[in-house]
Amino acid sequence: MRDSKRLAAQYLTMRRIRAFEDRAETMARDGKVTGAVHASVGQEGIAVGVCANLLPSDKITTTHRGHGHCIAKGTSPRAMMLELFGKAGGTSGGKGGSMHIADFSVGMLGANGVVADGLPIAVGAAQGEKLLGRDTVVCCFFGDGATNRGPFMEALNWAAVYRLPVLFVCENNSYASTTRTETVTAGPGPSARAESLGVPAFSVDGNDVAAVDELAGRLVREIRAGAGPKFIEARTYRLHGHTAADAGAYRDAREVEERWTSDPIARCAAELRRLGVPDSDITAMDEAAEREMADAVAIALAAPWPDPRTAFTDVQDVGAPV
Amino acid sequence: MRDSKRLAAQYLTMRRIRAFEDRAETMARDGKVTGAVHASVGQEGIAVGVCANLLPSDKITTTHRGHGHCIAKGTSPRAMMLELFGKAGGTSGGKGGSMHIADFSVGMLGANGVVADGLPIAVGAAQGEKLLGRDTVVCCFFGDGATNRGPFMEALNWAAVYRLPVLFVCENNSYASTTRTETVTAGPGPSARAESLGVPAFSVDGNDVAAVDELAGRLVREIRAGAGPKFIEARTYRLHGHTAADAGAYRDAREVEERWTSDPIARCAAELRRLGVPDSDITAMDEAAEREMADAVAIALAAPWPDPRTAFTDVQDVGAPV
Amino acid sequence: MSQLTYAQAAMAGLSEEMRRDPRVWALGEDLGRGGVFGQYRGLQQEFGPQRVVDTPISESTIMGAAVGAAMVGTRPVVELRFADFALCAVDEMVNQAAKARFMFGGQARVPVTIRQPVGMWRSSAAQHSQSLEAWYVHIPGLVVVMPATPADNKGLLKASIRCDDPVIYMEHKDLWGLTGEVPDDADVTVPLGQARIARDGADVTVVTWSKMVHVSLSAAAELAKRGLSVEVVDLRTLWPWDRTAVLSSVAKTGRLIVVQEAVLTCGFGAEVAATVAEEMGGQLKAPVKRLGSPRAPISYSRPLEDRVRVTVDHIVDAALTLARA
Amino acid sequence: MSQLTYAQAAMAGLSEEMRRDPRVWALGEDLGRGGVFGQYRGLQQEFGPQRVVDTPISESTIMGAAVGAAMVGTRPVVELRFADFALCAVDEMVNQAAKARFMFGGQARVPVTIRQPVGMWRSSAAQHSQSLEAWYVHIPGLVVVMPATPADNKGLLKASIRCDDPVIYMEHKDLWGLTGEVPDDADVTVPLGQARIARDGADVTVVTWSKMVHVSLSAAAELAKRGLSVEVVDLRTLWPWDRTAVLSSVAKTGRLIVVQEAVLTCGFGAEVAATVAEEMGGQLKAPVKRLGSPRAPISYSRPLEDRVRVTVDHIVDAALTLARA
Ligand SMILES: Cc1ncc(C[n+]2csc(CCOP(=O)(O)OP(=O)(O)O)c2C)c(N)n1
Ligand SMILES: Cc1ncc(C[n+]2csc(CCOP(=O)(O)OP(=O)(O)O)c2C)c(N)n1
Ligand SMILES: [Mg+2]
Ligand SMILES: [Mg+2]
Repeated sequence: MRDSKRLAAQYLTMRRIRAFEDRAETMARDGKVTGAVHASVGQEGIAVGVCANLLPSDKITTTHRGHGHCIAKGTSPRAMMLELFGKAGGTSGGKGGSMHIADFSVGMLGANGVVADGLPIAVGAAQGEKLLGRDTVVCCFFGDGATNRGPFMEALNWAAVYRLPVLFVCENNSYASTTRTETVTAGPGPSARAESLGVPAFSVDGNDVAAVDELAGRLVREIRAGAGPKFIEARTYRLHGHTAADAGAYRDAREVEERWTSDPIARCAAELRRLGVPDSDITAMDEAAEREMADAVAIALAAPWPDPRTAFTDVQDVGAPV
Repeated sequence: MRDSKRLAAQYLTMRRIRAFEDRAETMARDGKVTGAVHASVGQEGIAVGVCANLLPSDKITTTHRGHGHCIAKGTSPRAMMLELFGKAGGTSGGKGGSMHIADFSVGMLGANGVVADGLPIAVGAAQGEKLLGRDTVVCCFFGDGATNRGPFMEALNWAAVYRLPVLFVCENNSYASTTRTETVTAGPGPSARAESLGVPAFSVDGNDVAAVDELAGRLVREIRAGAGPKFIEARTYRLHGHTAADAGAYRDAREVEERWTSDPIARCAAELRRLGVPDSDITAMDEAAEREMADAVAIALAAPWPDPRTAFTDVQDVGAPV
Repeated sequence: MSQLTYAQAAMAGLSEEMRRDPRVWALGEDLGRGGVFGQYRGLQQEFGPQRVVDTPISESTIMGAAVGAAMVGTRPVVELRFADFALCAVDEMVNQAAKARFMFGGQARVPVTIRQPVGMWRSSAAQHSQSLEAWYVHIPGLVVVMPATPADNKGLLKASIRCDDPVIYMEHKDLWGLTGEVPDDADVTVPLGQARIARDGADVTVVTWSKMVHVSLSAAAELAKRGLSVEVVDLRTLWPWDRTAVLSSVAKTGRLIVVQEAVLTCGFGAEVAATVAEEMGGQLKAPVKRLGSPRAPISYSRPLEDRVRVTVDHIVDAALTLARA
Repeated sequence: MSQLTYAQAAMAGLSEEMRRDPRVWALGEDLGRGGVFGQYRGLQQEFGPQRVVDTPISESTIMGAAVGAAMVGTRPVVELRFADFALCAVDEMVNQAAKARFMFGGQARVPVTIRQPVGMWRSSAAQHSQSLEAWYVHIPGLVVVMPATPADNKGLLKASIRCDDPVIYMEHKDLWGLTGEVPDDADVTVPLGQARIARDGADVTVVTWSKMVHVSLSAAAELAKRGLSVEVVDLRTLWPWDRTAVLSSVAKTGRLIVVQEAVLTCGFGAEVAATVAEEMGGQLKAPVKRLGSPRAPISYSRPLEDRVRVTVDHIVDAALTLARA
């Protein structure tokens, strides 16, 4: 029998991510958030199911579409929202924005604006941790589009060669920007590529948070025990546009509509109900999530801008700009 | 029954390559040839068996270890030797040296000093030829070490996505410089990687020129008929050092000695004898090859240097140096 | 003449060249949907998916394949989306595209046009904002073009496509929406290597390119009010750059300011300033002066981002200081 | 003091740092066998394959992995073999290593030392000879170091490894065999950003770095015979570069020649020349002057290769011309 408490906690985290991103997108459309915002709406089950199995000392890297991973790993949504607004107190002090959120205090080693660049960084982090004698697991999130870039292959080979403690998580949402990934991807897909590079691959329904949780739990244990890298291909779907500004005209409305029926949050709620969790508990979680993020927005709106002089700080120690 | 005339022609080409490279190495050790010389001694069967199936209008790209491919595709060894000496009349007018031999007149689109960079160029050449409505096949030679670089993966995927007429030929000689490739290569190997990227892969004993010829012949026919890219993994061994300056101290002398027993040229000679070709014919070919390359060296030694002003020609049309 | 945006002008230029020459084709990510800035809209519909090719996210191979395709006689237009992502294909640009002709003793021609949009553009932060023109000017074999106006973005793109050399073609992301008069004639191109005197003046020469042309023109207008006559030279092409135009303008004014958006240190402005100092050192009325952004990555937050921009005020101040010297 | 080659000095510096700090490690192709120039000989034997790591031919990941490993607290020394191949990892250097600290608001430190041997070296041709220091000086976040002597190749390498910033560390391939006195003391480092006056002089300042220091010293000796006193400033570090040393030398001599092996156009010499022209334009006795290689790829053939080298004669001629001006 599934653990309803664990699942409820995961439900809450998914709801928090959704509430965060819905607001981030609205604020982007309102011009309050200025940079590109890539929401992971519909993909929250993967972030939450995987991160539920990581220790605070474990590390993650993510992509342009990384809000969910950050929140699931423990980054403060308040600090994230401040970052999206470019305000003082943001995770990067306003220097990074949505695509460069990081929170090293919880092992979140940074989102990345260059597709697939997080993979080599993740394997290196794992190699560093191993060298330092720690039993950290590093988890690396990336999209299906990233599997066509060279560093994807190089990093997988690398992780397998050095038997590094890395969990690769491919969020296969069928799209890379406006392009259906299958039209530019040959062969049987990401899992076959991983296997050919010596990284055992496992496929999972990414919209079933409990299934992700279970698979990731097993793999993280194996990795921590020294089994070397593993690969998860999580099938999912990006329910919103590529960015908040993208209406998604390249997809059939019916396709999207149909995929909404597999929304991981709705599915999790149904599962909770099936497990006997009362509706009121679910509603309470929904409300808590909405409240938290409404607060985050209010705080961000009211927050001061960073000191413009910080545009020149944290560049480098030697030869810093004056 | 095998065609002894075809095989004899291939024997001669292999012998010409060997005679060329033996001299190139000697001249490098003597300081007459100044740049790095990477000999393909022991690997000639692949170059010859594959190129025997290409039309003059077909194209090839190769690597730092490309003398064999150039000669097999029809490049003049005399012009190549001039190039190695940096003399006027060299394939690149002395600008390139051993690593940058090219002969566009026979479809030899250039050797390359950057490992794996020939693969994207080859797939692009195929795409260009296709766009121009020609039924050219492009063949791309590279080493086992190259299969760990990103462009390897990207190019294979690309060729499969656009169904391009490319024959990928991986010369798996077990080494990348001083490193045994298997120590830094995870998974089942190059063929598995190719298959995972949608490129059908075939393995062959690269030291059996007839076997290579047969396989390449079939694949080139299929490719020309529109079957899309194919991949050959040819098992072989680099009998000499990585460069003429490399004594190969990282390999057991016995390992090398044992591999000499599978020298493709000796094996081919034995096969020719078995097919009834008289020894005198074989010796005649040996002598012809040696004579040709001795001449090439004599000519190169006597040849003039290029006009130093050519150091500034052929840079670009717009904004050329003055 | 038509009123077109900078993006539309490029589209017109590319489609004219594709109609004119069947060997011209374009490749890059999401081109079928019009490209990330709409600058390819409608082209795949007209020319089909073989000539407007949607590619995988494989920058190395986008660039490497273009080199191969160019070597066999086609004329690829490569779209790299952001100059920052173009860094994923630098090896192919520098070690292959730029060197092939020379390395192979003149056997190869690599007529590729490599589009890599540059510049700061509303909160795009450190990985989507760089201007790296100086890098490519440093590389033998490459031509470097940076159009500032819609007319030039048509005429220079056409000239680049017709050029037999690899051309780094840098459009500024903040200019996509800029409108202007653009010649309709498909035969009109803008020659590579010729600067444009964007404004005549007598007291100070401002040499600039890309978006900074417009900022410099505003500064020149402001300075005119203050009695200073500023000549604005829009270089258009950074390699080859129009030394004659620059040197003769400075010969007239005796004062030079080079204005760039890129990081000042080791930027292209250093090349212009150093050249003028070498050639005319003794004849200047004031030392040469460069403006550019500080040596810091570009921030996301608006006030931080604004802090690294070169503004009208900076140019005005620099010109007044020079005039007083 | 010991007599060591430039290669041995680096080896001594690296092994001392590895003994001193267990977080220091090295990665690259063929390191176990000593590296392609023997500059890692014996290190894997001493420190084991976990700390002297033989890698696949995967430049992007060599560099990217080093960034990740640095972010978690180790101090990788990356070997990229040739500055030309380093281009395969430019994205990771520029978009990741250089920007991570800033982009993440100071949370990350990326203490990597990125070795990329540069320079012309007996018939290595266009893909094994480049000197691209100017590129990295243009990139905020990076430190750029170019040692000219064995002592500096120990002391600067040690300082680079101890530095918390990503350091582009460029050794010259033609200097591996150069011998010189090298301090034995493991605590001696050479501070980043301080030039060395390689020769005192009064009439002309030559600012240079890497192998050109030696060519410039030969030229200075020759010029001394002709009665011209030349001061040779070895910059050692190009970012930050020692403006004070350069400006005060030029204040003394009134004449500046910048000598580099790299392509002249948009090279680092432009930055030095432009800066001196900006700061001291009115006070110079002659216009600034740059020497560097023509904007052409490097040839294989000896006479062609020699044609693009900056030689003693070039420097002598330039100095005499300046002195006459
Ligand atoms: C190297 C590089 N090329 C192109 C881009 C532009 N880009 C941003 S997101 C994206 C699509 C990524 O698709 P995928 O990896 O499937 O991730 P998803 O957006 O679906 O989460 C592209 C092409 C980039 N950021 N980096
Ligand atoms: C990108 C790049 N990295 C490193 C090198 C240095 N290098 C030259 S040859 C070689 C080994 C190549 O091995 P393989 O691909 O197996 O070819 P082989 O030499 O065995 O024919 C290396 C590492 C290079 N030329 N290019
Ligand atoms: Mg996707
Ligand atoms: Mg090999």
